[in-house]
Amino acid sequence: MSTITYREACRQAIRAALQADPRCFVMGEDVGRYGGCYGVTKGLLEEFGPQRIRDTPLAENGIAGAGVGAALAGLRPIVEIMTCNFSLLALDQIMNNAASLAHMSGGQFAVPLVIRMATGGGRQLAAQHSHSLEGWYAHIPGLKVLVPATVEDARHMLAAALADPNPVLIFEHIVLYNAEGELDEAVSAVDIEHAKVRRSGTDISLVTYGNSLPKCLAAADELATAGIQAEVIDLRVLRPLDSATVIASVRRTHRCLIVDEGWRSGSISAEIAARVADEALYELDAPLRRVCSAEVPVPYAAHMEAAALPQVADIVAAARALVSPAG
Amino acid sequence: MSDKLHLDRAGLHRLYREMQRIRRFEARCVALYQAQQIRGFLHLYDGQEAVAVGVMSALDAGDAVLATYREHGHALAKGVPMDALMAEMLGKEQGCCRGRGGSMHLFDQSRRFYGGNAIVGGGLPLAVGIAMADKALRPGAVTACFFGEGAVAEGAFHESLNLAALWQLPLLFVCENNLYAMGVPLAESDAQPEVYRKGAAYRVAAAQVDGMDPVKVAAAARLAVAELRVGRGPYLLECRTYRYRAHSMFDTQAYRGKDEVDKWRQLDPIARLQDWLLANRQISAEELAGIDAGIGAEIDAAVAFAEAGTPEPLAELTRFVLMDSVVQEQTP
Amino acid sequence: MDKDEVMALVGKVLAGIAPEADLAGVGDDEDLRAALDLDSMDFLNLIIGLSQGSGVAIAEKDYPRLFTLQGIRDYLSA
Amino acid sequence: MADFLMPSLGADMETGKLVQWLVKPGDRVKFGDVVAVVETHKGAIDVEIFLDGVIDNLAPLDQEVPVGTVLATVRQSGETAAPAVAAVAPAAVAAPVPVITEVSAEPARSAANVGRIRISPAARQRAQQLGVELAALAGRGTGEGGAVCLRDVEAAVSRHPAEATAATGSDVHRGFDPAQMRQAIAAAMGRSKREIPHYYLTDSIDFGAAAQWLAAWNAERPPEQRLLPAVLLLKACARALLAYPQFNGFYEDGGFRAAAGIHPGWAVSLRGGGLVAPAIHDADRQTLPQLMTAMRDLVQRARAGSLRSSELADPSITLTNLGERGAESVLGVIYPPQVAIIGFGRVQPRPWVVDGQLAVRPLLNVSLAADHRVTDGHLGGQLLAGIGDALQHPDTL
Repeated sequence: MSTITYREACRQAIRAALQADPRCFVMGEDVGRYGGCYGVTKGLLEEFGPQRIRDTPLAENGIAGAGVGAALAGLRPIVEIMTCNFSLLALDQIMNNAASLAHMSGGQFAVPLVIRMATGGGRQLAAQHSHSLEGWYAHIPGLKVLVPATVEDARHMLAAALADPNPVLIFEHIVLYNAEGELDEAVSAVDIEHAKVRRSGTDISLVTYGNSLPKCLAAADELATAGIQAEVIDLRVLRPLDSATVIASVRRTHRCLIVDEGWRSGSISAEIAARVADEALYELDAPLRRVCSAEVPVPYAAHMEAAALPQVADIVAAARALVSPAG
Repeated sequence: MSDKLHLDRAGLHRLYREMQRIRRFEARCVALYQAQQIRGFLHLYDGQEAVAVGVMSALDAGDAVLATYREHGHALAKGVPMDALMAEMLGKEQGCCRGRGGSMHLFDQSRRFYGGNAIVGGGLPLAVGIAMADKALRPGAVTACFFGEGAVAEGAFHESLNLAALWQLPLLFVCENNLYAMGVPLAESDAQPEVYRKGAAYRVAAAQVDGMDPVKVAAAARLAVAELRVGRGPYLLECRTYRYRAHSMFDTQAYRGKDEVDKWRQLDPIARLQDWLLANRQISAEELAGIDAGIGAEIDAAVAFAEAGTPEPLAELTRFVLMDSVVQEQTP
Repeated sequence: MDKDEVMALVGKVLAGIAPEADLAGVGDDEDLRAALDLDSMDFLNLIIGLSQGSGVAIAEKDYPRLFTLQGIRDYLSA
Repeated sequence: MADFLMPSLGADMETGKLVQWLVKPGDRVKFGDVVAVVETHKGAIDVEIFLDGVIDNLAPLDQEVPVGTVLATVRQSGETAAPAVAAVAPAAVAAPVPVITEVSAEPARSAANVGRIRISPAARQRAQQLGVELAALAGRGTGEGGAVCLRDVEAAVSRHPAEATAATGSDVHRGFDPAQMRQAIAAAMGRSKREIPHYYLTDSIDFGAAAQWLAAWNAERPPEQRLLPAVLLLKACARALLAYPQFNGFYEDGGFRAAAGIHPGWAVSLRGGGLVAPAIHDADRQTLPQLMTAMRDLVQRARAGSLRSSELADPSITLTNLGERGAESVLGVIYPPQVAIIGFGRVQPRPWVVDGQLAVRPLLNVSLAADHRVTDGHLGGQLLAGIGDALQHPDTL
């Protein structure tokens, strides 16, 4: 066991990938000299040189598309998009090419491309750097969408993503970069198929991912002091969604609260709720409920931002309402 | 005709035959469309054949090609078998994409034909990436990316030109300037309607060529490809051409006059090459008849193959959304 | 309880368990379970009925003594 | 207005004949009430209704109709009375006060929800399984907003088990037509053998510990409180199925769907031939005396031909026990869409090696027939071992 930051875990993952496969390279805005907008790739230019840590112009669509082409023709690119808000400039290449080529070519082409991007709010970066768009991407057939929430997943999901023949999007939460966690050296790989039970409980299932995971774990601690045993599910992968793990948990607890930093309307949380209602309605002993971000572009001012994003107290209150006896 | 390029008799015949294959293949497609056997959008290349055939004559089998939604000609010229193309047009499992792509999404992995792209400018960034990979993995290989002049207004064009120049990629940008983006004339959409001049801003070597003359296109492409093969950066080739027909199967063509179309028809690449070959005794009437008969037989066979094809079982609907493995990339 | 009362009780209890059974055709020493196709649940119900109807406590280890009509008569009228 | 339809009580039921109505037009019915008797090829079945409201337009008796045919209409809360009812009940018009008097003596927590009880889906299902009338739960909800939730249903059962159980009563002639039943068995078993790739496993279980424990238990109790060995087998199976849920469910639409609870169908052979295997609901959660009561009740009603529709529709696996006079072992045929059947032969003394010494022990042969599309023999072996293990510790069952 060693304690490292999420950022360092991401960096170790990239370094290991570059060492393991000469076809692998990193490309993105300020990944080289600057060391990455969030410092993830710091030091890698010196170690691997400019051919493999490739600074690009500010051209999200161009570099995403170049990543697709390079993957088609035999390389294993890791494209970094600074923040998922910027990825909208690359959406054409991600959706119309990366996600569609395999199917529209009748299975002739695979696109083994990895795109990493920062997501989420909580650093007062306001409305063009704080949004959680992973749920949007999870709408698109042909993509895989990963949301590492632990240092272990940050360290090992990349290798699994690179080994996958499909385009894989990895969303790293900006608040998690500084988070520290225990990394078990005995673990050398993780899957990118299954959700995980991060804490067992009997009274309610908290279904979440990303930076809402530590919030849910903190909420579960608090609920435990009130005698409520919350089970916490870390989705880990938003597409394909592992509903089986969620449904199994709901069968145990009969209550489900979904916590998602994305907006509520038309969100991944809505998708999960629909699946639970579809597959486990008769297991439910309380309404399906969600804690999501307020439906506003994330504001700058600290108190406003905090109010806009899901917080531990919101999760605790919603869970208590679903579990506690009335009155 | 141009005398800058030495083409032997067989080479000239090949240019003629390839253009004629495309035109007659598409003519049959129109008939099948009107008989409702082909559906969806159908963008015809009628008039522009010299561009694809000319550029492709300068490429090798190991070179990569990307095109647009008007790509029947590029697919045929790149060597994609006509029966697989026709089966694709009819939506059959035997089609080159199992009937999933249709007219706008023709692909052939084994021939490095990266398609068909129905997003204007969508193929350009892809071409950058393919050229990056070739530069690393397949020294000497070249990527040719075809696009219309409408794509020049897209950000993807500028991003791609910049990236290719920055990284000195073996990428041939082929702009097929047929003067209209659907109905908008170039002069009304671009402040600089001389497309090749845009290369200079990115320090990309560029040239403009008569896209109605296959020999001139072939000569210009050969020159450009020679530069690319030795690593001298990307190249922008603007081919001035014209489509005789509507943007897709039919439109009112209110944006241009009939006399304009007639004027361009006088410059028809196939008719002019045929006349020139006969006048210069580079082909006999018998040889010409033989070529035409061969093409007719090939098209008949392709239609028969396509009509005999089967629809893909519905059970396979969601197949190939996610792949189980990476298809082996072709290495030269 | 005399023997006739015992037989009347057996008839009443069995009517609730195996309504179609005809006791007249069953020999005194015949195993009732085989003769009337009684399974474990039927037999337990017979014991319950006999015990409640006669007021006699019947231990489980004594069940084999009640497999025949003769045995039942002996056990309950003893 | 909602329709009450001829229910489907099993994969092999296509039609049914309405033979008795247990309600009359204008009666108030509640979710889970037994309202009619339907004759099927498996005999007469008590049919429950899963609607709340006032029943009307009862279909005539003695007609064979397809599953899904409307048998009656149910006017739900908030809908105005049908004109016919109002016309024959002028007194009700004169009295504007409560139409619904039986819902609850206490004021409901939510006045807006008088007509339809506020209850979670899980609690509704559990109430149905346990035969708890929803009306008995009104006003007792402790969930959010006063909703009835699982714990309230369970509390109701422990409070008044007898009162909570839905009453059934019928003087209609009950019974099974042997020829029809034989046809139904033939159809289901034929389909099973055609479609289900069975595999079979058998094992021997030392029944000594269980027999000893049972003798001690029964010695202290009057006959009506005694347990049969079958109850131990049932509970041991339920316990093992908890650990191996892959055997407890259904193969449908090309895939396995685990059942919501452990509801073993207990095979009951009928006098005069034939067989039914009605469900014992949530066998894993019941004590041995509860299971004994449930089994006794079920056997009696099965033979009397008064099973409830949910008992026929719900079995998630079948258990068959040949009993003390049965054969040594049985290899069962799966009842589709179930995916397994567990069989027990006769317990008999056999030479057996215990601690390296030859001993005479009461042995029990257990068998499993399971669907190879869902499980393999390896897992099946673990299931049987689990049953055997459970029977070595009868005091924990």
